[in-house]
Amino acid sequence: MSPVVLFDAALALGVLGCAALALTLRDRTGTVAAFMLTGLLVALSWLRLGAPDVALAEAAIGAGLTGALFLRGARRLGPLRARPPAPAQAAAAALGAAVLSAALLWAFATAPAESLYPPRVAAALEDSGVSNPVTAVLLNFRAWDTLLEIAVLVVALLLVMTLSPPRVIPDKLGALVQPFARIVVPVAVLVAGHLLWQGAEAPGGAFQAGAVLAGAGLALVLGGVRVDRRVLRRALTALALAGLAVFTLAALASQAVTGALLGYPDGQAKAWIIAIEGALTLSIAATLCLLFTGYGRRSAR
Amino acid sequence: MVTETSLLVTLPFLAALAAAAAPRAAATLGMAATLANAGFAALLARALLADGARETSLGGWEAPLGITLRADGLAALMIGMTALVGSAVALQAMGRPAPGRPAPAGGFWPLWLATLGAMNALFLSDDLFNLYVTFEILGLSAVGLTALTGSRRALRAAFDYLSAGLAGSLLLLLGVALAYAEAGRVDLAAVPALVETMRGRIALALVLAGLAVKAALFPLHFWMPAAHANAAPPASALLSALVVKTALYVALRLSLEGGAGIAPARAALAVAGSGAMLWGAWNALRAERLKLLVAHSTVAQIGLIALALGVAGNPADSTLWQAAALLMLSHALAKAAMFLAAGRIAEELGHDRISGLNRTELRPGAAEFAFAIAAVSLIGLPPTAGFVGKWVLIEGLIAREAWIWVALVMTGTVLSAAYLSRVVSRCLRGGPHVAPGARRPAWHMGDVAALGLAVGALALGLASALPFALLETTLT
Amino acid sequence: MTPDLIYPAAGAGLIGLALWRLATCGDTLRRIMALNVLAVGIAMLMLAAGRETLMLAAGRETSTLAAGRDTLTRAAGQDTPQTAGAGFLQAAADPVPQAFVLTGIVVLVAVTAALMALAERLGARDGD
Amino acid sequence: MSLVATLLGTAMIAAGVGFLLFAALGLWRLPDTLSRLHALTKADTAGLALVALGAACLSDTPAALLPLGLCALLVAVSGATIGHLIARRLMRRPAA
Amino acid sequence: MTELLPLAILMTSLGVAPAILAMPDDWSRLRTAVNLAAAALKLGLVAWLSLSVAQGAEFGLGLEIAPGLALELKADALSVLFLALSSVLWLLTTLYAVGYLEGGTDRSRFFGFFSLCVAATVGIAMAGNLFTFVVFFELLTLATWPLVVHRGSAEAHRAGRIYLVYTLGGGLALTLGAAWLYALAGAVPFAPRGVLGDLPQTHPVAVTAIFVLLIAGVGVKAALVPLHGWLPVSMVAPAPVSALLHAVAVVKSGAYGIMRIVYDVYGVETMQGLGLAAPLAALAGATILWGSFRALRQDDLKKRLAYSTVSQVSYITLGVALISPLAAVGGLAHLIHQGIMKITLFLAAGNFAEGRGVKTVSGMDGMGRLMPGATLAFTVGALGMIGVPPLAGFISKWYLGAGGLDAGQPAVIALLAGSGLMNAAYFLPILYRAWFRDPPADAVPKRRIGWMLAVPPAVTAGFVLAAGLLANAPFSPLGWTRFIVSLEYL
Repeated sequence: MSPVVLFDAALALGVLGCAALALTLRDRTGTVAAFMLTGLLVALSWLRLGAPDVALAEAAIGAGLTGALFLRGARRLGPLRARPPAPAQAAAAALGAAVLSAALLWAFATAPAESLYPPRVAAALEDSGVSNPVTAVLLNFRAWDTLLEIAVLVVALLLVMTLSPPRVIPDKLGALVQPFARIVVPVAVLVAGHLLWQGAEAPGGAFQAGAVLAGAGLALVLGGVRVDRRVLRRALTALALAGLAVFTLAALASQAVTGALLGYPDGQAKAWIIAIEGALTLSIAATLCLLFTGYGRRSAR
Repeated sequence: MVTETSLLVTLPFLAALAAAAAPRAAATLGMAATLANAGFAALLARALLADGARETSLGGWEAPLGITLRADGLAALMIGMTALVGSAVALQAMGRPAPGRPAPAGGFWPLWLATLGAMNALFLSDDLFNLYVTFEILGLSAVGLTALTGSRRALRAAFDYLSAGLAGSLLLLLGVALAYAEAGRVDLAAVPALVETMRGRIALALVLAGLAVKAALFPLHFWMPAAHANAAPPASALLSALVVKTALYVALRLSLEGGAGIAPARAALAVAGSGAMLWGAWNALRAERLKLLVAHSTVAQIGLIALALGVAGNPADSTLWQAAALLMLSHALAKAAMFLAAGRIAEELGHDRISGLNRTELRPGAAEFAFAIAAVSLIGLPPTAGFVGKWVLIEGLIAREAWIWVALVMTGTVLSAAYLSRVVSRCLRGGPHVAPGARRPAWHMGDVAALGLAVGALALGLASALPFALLETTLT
Repeated sequence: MTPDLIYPAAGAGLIGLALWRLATCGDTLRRIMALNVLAVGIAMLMLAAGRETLMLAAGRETSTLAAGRDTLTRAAGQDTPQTAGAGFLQAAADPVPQAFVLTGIVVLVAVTAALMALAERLGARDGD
Repeated sequence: MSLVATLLGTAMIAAGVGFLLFAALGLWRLPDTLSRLHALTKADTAGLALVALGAACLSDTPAALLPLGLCALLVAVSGATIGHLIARRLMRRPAA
Repeated sequence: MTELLPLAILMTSLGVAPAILAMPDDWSRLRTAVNLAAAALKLGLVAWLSLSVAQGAEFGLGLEIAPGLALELKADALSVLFLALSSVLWLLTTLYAVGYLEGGTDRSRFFGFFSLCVAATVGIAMAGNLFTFVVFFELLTLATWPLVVHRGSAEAHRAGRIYLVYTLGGGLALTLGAAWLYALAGAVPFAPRGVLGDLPQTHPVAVTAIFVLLIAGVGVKAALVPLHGWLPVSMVAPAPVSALLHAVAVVKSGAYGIMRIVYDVYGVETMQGLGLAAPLAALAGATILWGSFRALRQDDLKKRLAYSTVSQVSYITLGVALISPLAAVGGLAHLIHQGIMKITLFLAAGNFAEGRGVKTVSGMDGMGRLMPGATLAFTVGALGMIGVPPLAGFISKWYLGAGGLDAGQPAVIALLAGSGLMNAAYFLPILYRAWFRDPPADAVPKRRIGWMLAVPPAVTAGFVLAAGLLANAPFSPLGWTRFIVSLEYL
């Protein structure tokens, strides 16, 4: 049993344990804390599975922002209101879930898993404009998936706008939060820029940079910056919508130039990708920030 | 040169963004984009009829690395259906003030255009993971449409709808993950390889289970009636007629790709379909509210289409699955007309209790007439397209001696006649105090949309040679 | 347990846990959390499958995943891809499932935000 | 890589891990929340800083110090702020 | 251009229907004008069509619906017979309906569905293949249902529900049978002497089962015994509806359907080969007797006429089922004769109800003196039904008898005699009460009968006389049926 296998086993057990905690604790904030911990441990396991880009995104979005959303929800939804299920139903559900996960484990463990993608990605990496294979897949080979994914973000924002849930106006958090924000925000902007730029060669990219910027935004909101001033909210909304607009127009422009939708003119692929990623970073940050702060007129604690 | 396929998938999203950015101009922008989309859909259909199906690989990367947009007969038919029903529903939405209070930037138009874009992308997609992402966009925007009215029941239904939709999508994603692990690729060309091994069949079963949740097929349909009944009329028309169809379309696409190997999944689909038909009819017979009845009739009709897909899905006998596709198209037109008409009736009467339909003096004649024609098409009586679809289906089934399924299709027809005549007979019943020459309420844009769709269902019955010709160009 | 069974087992376990919770509890926040755990479980299965392909590929013939892999293996102090468990930073796995999982995470946060907005509007109206 | 740097690095990482272990022990054994805050903020920050520095020494490129140092700084700042917030909340309303 | 004639005839009522439906109720003058113009135009077109068909011209046009499925309109001798009947009587009944419904509610809806129903009848008459026949057959159900429930009362809706159950059930059986036949035989056009080719030999059981399904489907509308329940019940409909639909359009399309199936789908040889003719004839005979028997005991005038229709329509089915040219002539002629006689009776009965509020047989005392015109028409119709020479009824019964002998079925003569007696038994008391009893003292006119209500029954009574006296003229119903049968049997 080499030490790394031990580490993997411990990490897996940690993930499962925290997830069980998150789903079974009766106290709301306890479940959210356990959920954030699960997210961090899962980010570590992504590293061990050789997916650093995903680890960054998981830590920033999966654990960070989703945790913040759950905290906001936990405060508003009040104590847990669910009668425990009948024992028979719980047992049946447990049995069913166990059988399904066992079948899944058998299927995934014995699957041959000869993916067709690595050789093709390696071959096409040269003229994809970037050397980080994940960014190449995300923004060149399967750019259509990414465009639709940004559309998902925009539609989620539209939905939240339509619902206009009560807005987050945090109560006075004391004197220390302002200086904290003053330190964290510039560093976050710096890190985000670095992540965006190095995304072409090494793990990083629009989503991770956007998530870090959104984190900075959240810090500002919690620091008491009033986002509800109409001008700032409209600007953020415009920024949030701009990302998808830029990407779609770039796609159509690329077809006008090269005849293939999302087919970047050869040689300029890197320039197009960086431009698109820049717009995406800002738009994702704005969208995630707005998704957290909500849109409604009535302010609620 | 920018082709129709790329405009079909990008224009709606751009229009949605514009509508969200400029709420006041949303209606005109939305209507213009919907009509433009209809024009492109027609262009695509004409191009397909002229020189057959075509596949455009995005970014120039060949499958399986890149994603290809497959524009063939079946996709063009579905896009045409979406454009047609969408334009009528958009017309209805233009006519009445935006449902619910005008949200700052949200509202009907951006959500509808996002739905339109997502559906076009879904119908053209040739990649399972891409389908997962388009289903997510569709789920979110459909939930937005459901929650537009902001009433307590609509919000509750919207939450259940979104959580069920997410669960369905995650099942789909699990299927994609297993398909990747098994066949090493995730585009539809992997399905023939998946069909051979046990693991591949589990993957496809997971994908179909996810689709069953999204199509509200019988055992997994609990979230749907409340969502469709409580949404605003244009929204419920879109949900029932179009959004629920996308999952059935993907199921048909999978069964065409899978060929004979996917027979057990098809049998399960047929059994679930017949269960849905009976369950939906049973609930529709007991429903008190008009919109709930129409929503339950959607469950039943989806059951019938699933049964048709299950029994007629294999690509060998082409007329059979084309009949199932025609049933989908005719159901879309008729159901949209019925929901719009039901919405108009509920608006005029102030309530939509079935028992009270005939008590008031002024009843929207045009809306009732549209409801009646839509009912005729749903039951499948001539001369509507529903009848042509059922006739070709029954003829094919009899040729294959599948007598149980013929009996089931017949019972479905009888049941739908039973619960729909509950409503139509009340529209004809004279109110106790209908003064002679009582002024009918004036015509409303909603009536025009409902009647247009209903007459469309009739006209489609006569002109169903066109859909069949279009379906011939499908790549199987 | 052989090294490449740990993460699939964890993923399957997460899925089982999430499905069990979804089946037995109706509370809105818990249902959303269970859906998130389910999504993480699926991502784990997919990435585990993605990593296996490269190990198999590496085992059979040296993979040519040029730049992206080299920077990472150099950072981990090894020069050629090792079998599982040797280097701490495992050589880069198949990039396509990574793109899928990344897209999945962003989609998940969007849907979760929407679900939370709906839940709060419902919760805010009256106790539910 | 010089022998000294390796020795120094491993020593620092060992010390850092020691601090982290003590912090975990403190979190487990200490009676009330306020005292647990000490374990969380002080011991964890110190432990992490040491591990970061050790890792910087072990890695062959000096440039690796910059990101690792930034991590240590950020953890220190956020640890302090959050410690303050939790304590402030506790002072206003005794342990809910 | 002339081959578009069938479509033109169809569109005169199909095209007009939506326009009338969309009209507000109080545009009655415009609506009446459009209605009558359409009816007159249709009459002219049908006359032109029958002239050219007499000279042997063939009309046909098709619309491809799906691979292997087409809507076909074809005008041959048999279709012209039914076309003539429905277009002539539609004109008269529209006139009558305009008068009858003066000041009623929902008149646009009524006349819209009225012309839709005639369009369906015309479509059935000119159907070129079994699929088109089924389409228009079902359309007829949908078009007539709102007319049956037109009054909107609870009783009308009960009748409507029963009507719907019977006719939709029949429609399903018909669709299933037709789809089965299409599955076996590919396309099923209507062609003289049948189209089944070797199917009866290769799939005898299936072909018989299909025959049962098809006859059950059309039998509902042809009011064959077990399936006739809807006819008396739907007498609650207004008089013009009962007159045109239950005396002419609906019931006759059922009989016409039987003719098409027997002559143009199965063909006479197959019917004899599979032994399907005898049971059909027996069923028709049973219906004749049962209808007359039930008519005896009905006090309500329209119910009595309804049961008389049930029995009279089965004369046509009997004529078709007896495989002999003479019987065929008798049956086909009776299609026309029964139509004009029964519509006279129904219109007269409508006048009694409207003029004097008399709805029952017992109330008919002294009607001869109160409403001489209507009663005279009623008498001519009644005598024709009984089969008194020289009226139309006698001729068709004569040919039926001769056909029965020719087909070696002497029982037919006994059947005809027996039903003739029963007809007399339920019509003569009415005539006796009308002419030889003096009216009740407090008889007070309920409403003045305008010319629109009085003229139509008189005209149709005239037709009954003419059809009897001028039977040998080439253009009389009898002459035309001889021409059809000559095509069918030679």
